[in-house]
Amino acid sequence: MEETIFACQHEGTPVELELAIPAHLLRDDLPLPNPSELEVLRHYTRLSQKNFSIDTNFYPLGSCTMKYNPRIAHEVATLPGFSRLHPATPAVAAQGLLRSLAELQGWLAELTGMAAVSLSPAAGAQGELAGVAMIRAYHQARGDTQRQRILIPQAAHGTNPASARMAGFAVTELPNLPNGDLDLDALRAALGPEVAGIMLTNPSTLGVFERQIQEVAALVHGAGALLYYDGANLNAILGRVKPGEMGFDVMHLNLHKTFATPHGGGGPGSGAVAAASRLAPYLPVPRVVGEAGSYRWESHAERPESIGQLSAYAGNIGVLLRAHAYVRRLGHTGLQRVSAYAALNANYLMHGLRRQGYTVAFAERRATHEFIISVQDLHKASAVRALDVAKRLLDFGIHAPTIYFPQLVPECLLIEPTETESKASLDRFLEVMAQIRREALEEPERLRNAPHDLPVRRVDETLAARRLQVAE
Amino acid sequence: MEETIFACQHEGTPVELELAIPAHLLRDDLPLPNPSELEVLRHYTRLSQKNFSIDTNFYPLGSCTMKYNPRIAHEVATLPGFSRLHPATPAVAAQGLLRSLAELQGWLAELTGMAAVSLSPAAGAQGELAGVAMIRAYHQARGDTQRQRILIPQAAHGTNPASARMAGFAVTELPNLPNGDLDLDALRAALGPEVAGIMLTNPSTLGVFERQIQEVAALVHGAGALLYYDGANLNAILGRVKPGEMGFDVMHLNLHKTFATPHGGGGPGSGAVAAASRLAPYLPVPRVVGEAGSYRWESHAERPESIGQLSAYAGNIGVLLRAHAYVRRLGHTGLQRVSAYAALNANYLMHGLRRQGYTVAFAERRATHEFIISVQDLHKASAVRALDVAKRLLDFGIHAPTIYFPQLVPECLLIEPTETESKASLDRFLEVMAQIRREALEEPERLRNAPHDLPVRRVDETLAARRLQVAE
Amino acid sequence: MPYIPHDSAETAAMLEAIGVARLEDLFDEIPQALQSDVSALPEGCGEARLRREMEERAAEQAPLRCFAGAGAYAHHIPAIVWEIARRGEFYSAYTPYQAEASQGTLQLLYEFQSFMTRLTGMEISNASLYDGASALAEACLMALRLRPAAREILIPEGLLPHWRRVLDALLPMQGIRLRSLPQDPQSGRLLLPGEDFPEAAALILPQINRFGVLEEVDALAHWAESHNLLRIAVVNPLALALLKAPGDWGEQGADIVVGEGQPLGVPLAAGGPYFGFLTCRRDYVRQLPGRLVAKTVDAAGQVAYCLTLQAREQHIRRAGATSNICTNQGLLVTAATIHLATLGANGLRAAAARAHQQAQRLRALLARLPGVELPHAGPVFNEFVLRLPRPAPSVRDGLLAHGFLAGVPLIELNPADDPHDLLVACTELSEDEDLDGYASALAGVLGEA
Amino acid sequence: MPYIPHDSAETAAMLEAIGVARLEDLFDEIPQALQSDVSALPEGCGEARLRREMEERAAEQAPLRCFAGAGAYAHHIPAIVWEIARRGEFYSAYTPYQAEASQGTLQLLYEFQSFMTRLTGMEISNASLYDGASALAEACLMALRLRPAAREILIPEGLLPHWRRVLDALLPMQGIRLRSLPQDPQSGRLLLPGEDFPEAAALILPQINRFGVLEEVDALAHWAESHNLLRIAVVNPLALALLKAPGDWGEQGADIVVGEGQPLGVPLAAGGPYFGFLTCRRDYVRQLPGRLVAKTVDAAGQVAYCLTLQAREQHIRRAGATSNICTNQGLLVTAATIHLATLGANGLRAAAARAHQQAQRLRALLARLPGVELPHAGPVFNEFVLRLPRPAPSVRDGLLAHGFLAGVPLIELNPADDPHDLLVACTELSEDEDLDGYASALAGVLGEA
Ligand SMILES: Cc1ncc(COP(=O)(O)O)c(C=O)c1O
Ligand SMILES: Cc1ncc(COP(=O)(O)O)c(C=O)c1O
Repeated sequence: MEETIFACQHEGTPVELELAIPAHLLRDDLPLPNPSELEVLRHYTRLSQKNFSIDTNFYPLGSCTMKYNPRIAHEVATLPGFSRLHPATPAVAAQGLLRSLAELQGWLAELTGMAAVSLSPAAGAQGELAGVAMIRAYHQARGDTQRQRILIPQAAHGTNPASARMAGFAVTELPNLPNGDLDLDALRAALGPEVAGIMLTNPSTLGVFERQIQEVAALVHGAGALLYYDGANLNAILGRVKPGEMGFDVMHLNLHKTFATPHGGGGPGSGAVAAASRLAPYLPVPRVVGEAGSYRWESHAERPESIGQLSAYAGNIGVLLRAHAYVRRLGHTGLQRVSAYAALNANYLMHGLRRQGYTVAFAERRATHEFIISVQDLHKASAVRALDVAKRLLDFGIHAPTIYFPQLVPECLLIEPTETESKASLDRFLEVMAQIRREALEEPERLRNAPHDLPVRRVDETLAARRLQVAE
Repeated sequence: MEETIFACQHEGTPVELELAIPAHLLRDDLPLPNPSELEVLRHYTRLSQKNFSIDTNFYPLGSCTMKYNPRIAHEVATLPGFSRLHPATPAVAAQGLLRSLAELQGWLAELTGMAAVSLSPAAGAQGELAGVAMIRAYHQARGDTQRQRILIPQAAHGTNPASARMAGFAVTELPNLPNGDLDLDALRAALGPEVAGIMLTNPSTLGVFERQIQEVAALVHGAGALLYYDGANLNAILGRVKPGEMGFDVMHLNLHKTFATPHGGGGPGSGAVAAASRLAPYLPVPRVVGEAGSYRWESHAERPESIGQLSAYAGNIGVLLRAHAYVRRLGHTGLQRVSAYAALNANYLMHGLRRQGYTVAFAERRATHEFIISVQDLHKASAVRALDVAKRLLDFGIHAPTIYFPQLVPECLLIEPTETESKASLDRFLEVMAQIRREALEEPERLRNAPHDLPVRRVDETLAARRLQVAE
Repeated sequence: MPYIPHDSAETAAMLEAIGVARLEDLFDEIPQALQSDVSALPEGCGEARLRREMEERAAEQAPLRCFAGAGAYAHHIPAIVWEIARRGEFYSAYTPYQAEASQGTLQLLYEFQSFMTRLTGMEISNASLYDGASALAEACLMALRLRPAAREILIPEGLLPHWRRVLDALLPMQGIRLRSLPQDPQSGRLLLPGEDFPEAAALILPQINRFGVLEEVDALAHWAESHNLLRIAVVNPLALALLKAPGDWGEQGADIVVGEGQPLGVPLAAGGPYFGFLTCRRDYVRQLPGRLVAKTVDAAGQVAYCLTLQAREQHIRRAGATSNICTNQGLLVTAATIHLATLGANGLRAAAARAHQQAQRLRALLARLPGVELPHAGPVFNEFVLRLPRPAPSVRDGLLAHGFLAGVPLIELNPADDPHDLLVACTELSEDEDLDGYASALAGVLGEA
Repeated sequence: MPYIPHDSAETAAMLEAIGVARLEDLFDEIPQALQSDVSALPEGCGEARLRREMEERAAEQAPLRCFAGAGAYAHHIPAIVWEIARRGEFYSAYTPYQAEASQGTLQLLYEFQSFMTRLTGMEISNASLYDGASALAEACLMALRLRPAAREILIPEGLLPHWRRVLDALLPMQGIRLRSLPQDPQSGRLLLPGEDFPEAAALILPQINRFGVLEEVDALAHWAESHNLLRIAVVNPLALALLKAPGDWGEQGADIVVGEGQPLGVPLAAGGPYFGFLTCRRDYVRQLPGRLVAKTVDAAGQVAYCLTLQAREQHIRRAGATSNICTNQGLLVTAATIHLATLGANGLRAAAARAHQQAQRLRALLARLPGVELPHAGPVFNEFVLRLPRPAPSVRDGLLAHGFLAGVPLIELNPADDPHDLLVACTELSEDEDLDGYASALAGVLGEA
């Protein structure tokens, strides 16, 4: 069969064009293929089969919350009455949609302990950008214009500093203590009149709950700065702990993680932002406002203090509808179960791996929904790296955990099983990890040459960057 | 992962039952598994990936017309307005459906050159049964009760004799001439007052057009018998030759072949029957009757001469809607192109294989939509069988052609590419067949041990029948 | 050219390779007189146009809440069922004749067989027949092959009339006689026959019967056993989540079990495609119609699956086959298997119990309306007969405007039935608000007259 | 428990392995004061109930024929597009960081990049940004990284106002100034600026502009070239099937091209998820925001694909990344790639031409109505402004009852615009009967007043 769709070079039936457009504005040729429908279907169906995915593989990718994406959510979100709505449809003709979004805003506010929610950010990073922009707007509205710096733990996700920079801030990174908690002395030292805020996630990216969070909040607020909460790890505490009650002022949620909307090979996501009341006026536009029977998008004029509009329309509606369906289906009991079983699965794996001899990063702590192991011992013993362990896992049909993140822990793997995996699936992972450990010590080449049984062998990423062949 | 769904033995949440049913009518336990939704999804998604299918493979399975199944047909057939209709919905509330079925009846009548159509048979074999039952009813209505025998060419599909027997007929098989045409002398000899009819397909299962069909029809009709047309091969002559004009009295269509509805791993099909006017009264019930704006199912009382009802409802409506969509989409020009390109692809492959040294069964004849090769020469040279060639093809991602059918030609493969395959796909098949021929002569073990690269190696069918483990 | 990939250069190259000038030349063996055209058919249209036309037709009728049953039921189908079943690898595969290239379908069918044997309490299940009614006809033929001397099948009047008509069409052609056994009009149940039937091969035992009433299957099976008749059970597969499995009926259990598979994840679709299932004792496997999948090993000794006992089938045995069936209802079985797995034991029991409870509730609600009666005293599962003060078809039609398909008038199934009787079914989709809505709409419609 | 497989025995065994008694103990590191509950949220419901509720909401509004555009268009999406894109292996995969386990997504993205570079006439394409407007903001940031001394971006008033607002939100935070360039009210086209802009990095060139009018892109690009400004083209990807590729604008072509991908197989979905695309010159690749896939080889020398130049991205470069984007719009790109392949060159040209022709036809039809005017003289693609005798919002609202979404009132995009102006778009789905229906419904609504 054709290896690429560009090999399907039938002429097809050329089209007669009658255009009322001046010729000099037109193009001469369109160098695209003309495959038949079957060729397209076959090509992309076969490509799809080369992927790992939740639907086919255990996918314990730390920080990414690769849980089951309920298909009923897809079904209801793509009902023609929603999927064919033009974004400029007037509110009278979109009440069913607006009501659902209004409900979702309310539910997210309740879950986060925040005063108000805007659903518009397209992903976590855009939510972060919105949040730090709101912090900027807050200080500026108070005339406190010197606050140009954001504090961020070293272990934080890369989007945190990148978002802070996009909002025009300078970034200072903070260290963590050996027990995984934040170094409060370093925090105290860093706080000052030029600090606008701090971006944290809790549980942190180290897979542990920041126990001093109330102290941290007091310190930060005391210094006139605000707390941003990166909601990517919300699965760990869903329905149990509310960021608003921990002292955070503004946050985003990753609906495509915690609320089980699909990752789609890279996206789309939704990074809804939630804010305490003093930051609510700055939320990005538009939000849904109104009550039963007459919902509408609020106008720009109504929200003069808003940081504005982050994308052309109101956000990733299709993703929001899936998240809405998820909350409606699970209800408060079901949502609380999510964090319970996410924690159960993570702690079970952490204990299992420790028993096998793996080094757990914060072994004396509870795992949250994820935890870190380090294979530095294997690296010393036989030059096997975390990367090799990851690639070898693929041979067993298990997707690799996140590796080399957080960068603090050498040769680390960040493992997040999620609540939707069964005990049987976890037990198989433990078996496979035991075998990989044996192999690492006895036949390290097997790992270094892995994967062996995938559509391709190990991919040469260096050559890729050197050649840079990025289009046909 | 779990190898079978029966391994997912969670207890699940047991249900409290309050039933107004006497206890002695109830069961005690229900020995079924309770998998999670993700376990189900993962298990069956992975199973699906073990299949060859049109969507993933060239599938030149002779007599089966494995062509592309347009997805738009699936989409329209499963619109909730159709898929949620209860079969007992009164006609006033099902006009959109009934109109479509009425159109399809008319289109099929036009395409077959027949007077009337009943859409109810669930597959080709049920259509055949309907057709021979109609022949029986016709003779009986004329008091001609001695006609208890049906003639069928030896090369005919197995359902033909099996259906004749289900309608209570005895069967006599007729030989073919070396050129693929029917042996008219044998036909003459077989005809007589106890013969009710003959079942033919044209092009025949030998992949050639029966050129003497008009003579055959004259002979059969002259003997007071009727002609049944097995429409499974209609793809070869679609929109060009009408069975009704060849002299056939009644026939079925395989909508799941010619009209591109999916085979679904074994079904469903639709074996709509079409009849010339003298047989129309006997068509199975129900049919759609009426005109614009008021269609309805005809009542049983209106059709006293009908052979009756073959299944509980009106047939495989979902399949019929797909066939309707196919005809509507292609129109008469598109349908005629189907047979042209089906013939082009088959003749191209036939010539290509002959050039490689393969023995073509009727080399001096035109291929129709399919043709036969025999590998008896390879069998003699290196004990390689048609089965081995078939299994080796699988290693190249090509589904095996039909083998050992028709049984007349030793070590045969019946090859039907269909019109939806591209020249590139045919050329690759030719390349692979050339390689297989080389292998057959040079390293026959490669073929005899094939397949090598599938989810399983060659399957032990003998053991299967001996052990007969058919449920868990 | 829709669905045909060839461009003109490719077509020309291929014609040249074949050695003909034009596409039409490929048909030069066909007598000229037979070549005609089909320009009376419409011209084709684009996919967008087709979608639009069919969406318009599908939307002509506003959706109805469905209380019709009589063999086909409006059950909930979880979203994943067709999400998986529609995958191209299932949807567009052929019958799994090439086992190595069809392990997906084969293992799934094996699991289907396992589900059905467990559900029915039998040892062997085939991989589907066209529908429940034709499966029953096949079961009768099977019984007569098992009892070659017999000529008759005993058929309770409680069998659905449209199923009975299928038997009437298919069995007499082979010289088989159908003897009807009467129901008791009070209880709605089959009367234990007093006579003997020396020529009969089997008794058909529909549990639930066509009035929705549950039969005393043990007593009936006993009677059949003592008269040396085979027992052919006809069951609703979802009801079997609660009801005694036919394998446990009487002393010896049923011999053959058939049913309509539609309640297991198959859309109503105005009557099809559905699927029939058939399970039986292991001894009878060589008389089984339809396909059968077995677990075996491959050349490397690994577990593998394949079709088995194909010598029963038409493609091998031709006129001597156990049935003429070839194409069956594979895709529906695919959906049903996924459906069974998705609901699981607990989900099936919950759905069945809920359908039953809502039927009980609705029956009580409706029976309170003036002039409305319940003609049958026997216990019901999810369906019951309502005797209306007016002819059922017109009442049913009147309820359409209120958004309800109120049921199936018995007279539309069987002209001899009481024209006032309406067969009403609930499923787990019948919510309380629907029952109340139905009751008040019915009160309104009855009040109008 | 929806979506959680554990039964109580499994839960107990796992708790024991961990060494805690109850699930709650797993949260014992969390200060008690912080533990709260969320019982204010509703109770959960079954899948059937959820489906029912949402179907009801989705059906509250009868379908409207869509003539609204302004950046999002009601195009036909062939059935296979989402049939494939929804496959679990695409739908439920993560970003393809593990190349060996993601060759499907990676090759598809590589093909997407190939489609987009060919369509736009550029050398490099990323693998998507959030939407067209935010992609334009990224393009501006990129331009400023390429011209570190500059502080300004030149923005024609012809840019869609809602896109402009996104720039207003995102760029000033980094100290960037936005300079507006006026349009000619007669032609609806951008006026060639007379002045110099020494602090500007780039000129944004929207082809088509927000009045639906086609700009003289060559002349404008020339002007920018001669003023040493980078050219950022903003295009409708479907229109590029006909219109000159930005890579060919002026002498040197555009430097960066962005656009909204929605017209390529993405459902309208009330505004998202859509995707933004961004292509550029090869020289600028290290300033590219977002993901990039390259073709390479595996350890056995076979073709393979992987993400490349990740050092531009936040997960490596953190605060120094070219953008903060992480999750992008992968699934929409999946659909768009399949859509582009399915339509092919000919299908894209046919769809674009048809949209254009129907817009021409509708424009002529509507301009005949009394009091209706066409304010702009410039050529259009598939969208045009209609000046109505009454305020556009009320006319639009009046047409809803006739089943038409008549367009987008300009005043709803930009309060400073003429309240009588309505932006009307056609696509290949606008059939003749729809145009006629629109015209007569509009005549009716205008007549009413
Ligand atoms: C901890 C953390 N923060 C932020 C993000 C960014 O979210 P997104 O990818 O939706 O932009 C992620 C996602 O990868 C994350 O894991
Ligand atoms: C020539 C021929 N006749 C009849 C049939 C029977 O059709 P069906 O499988 O739909 O019952 C087939 C299908 O396999 C066939 O190929």
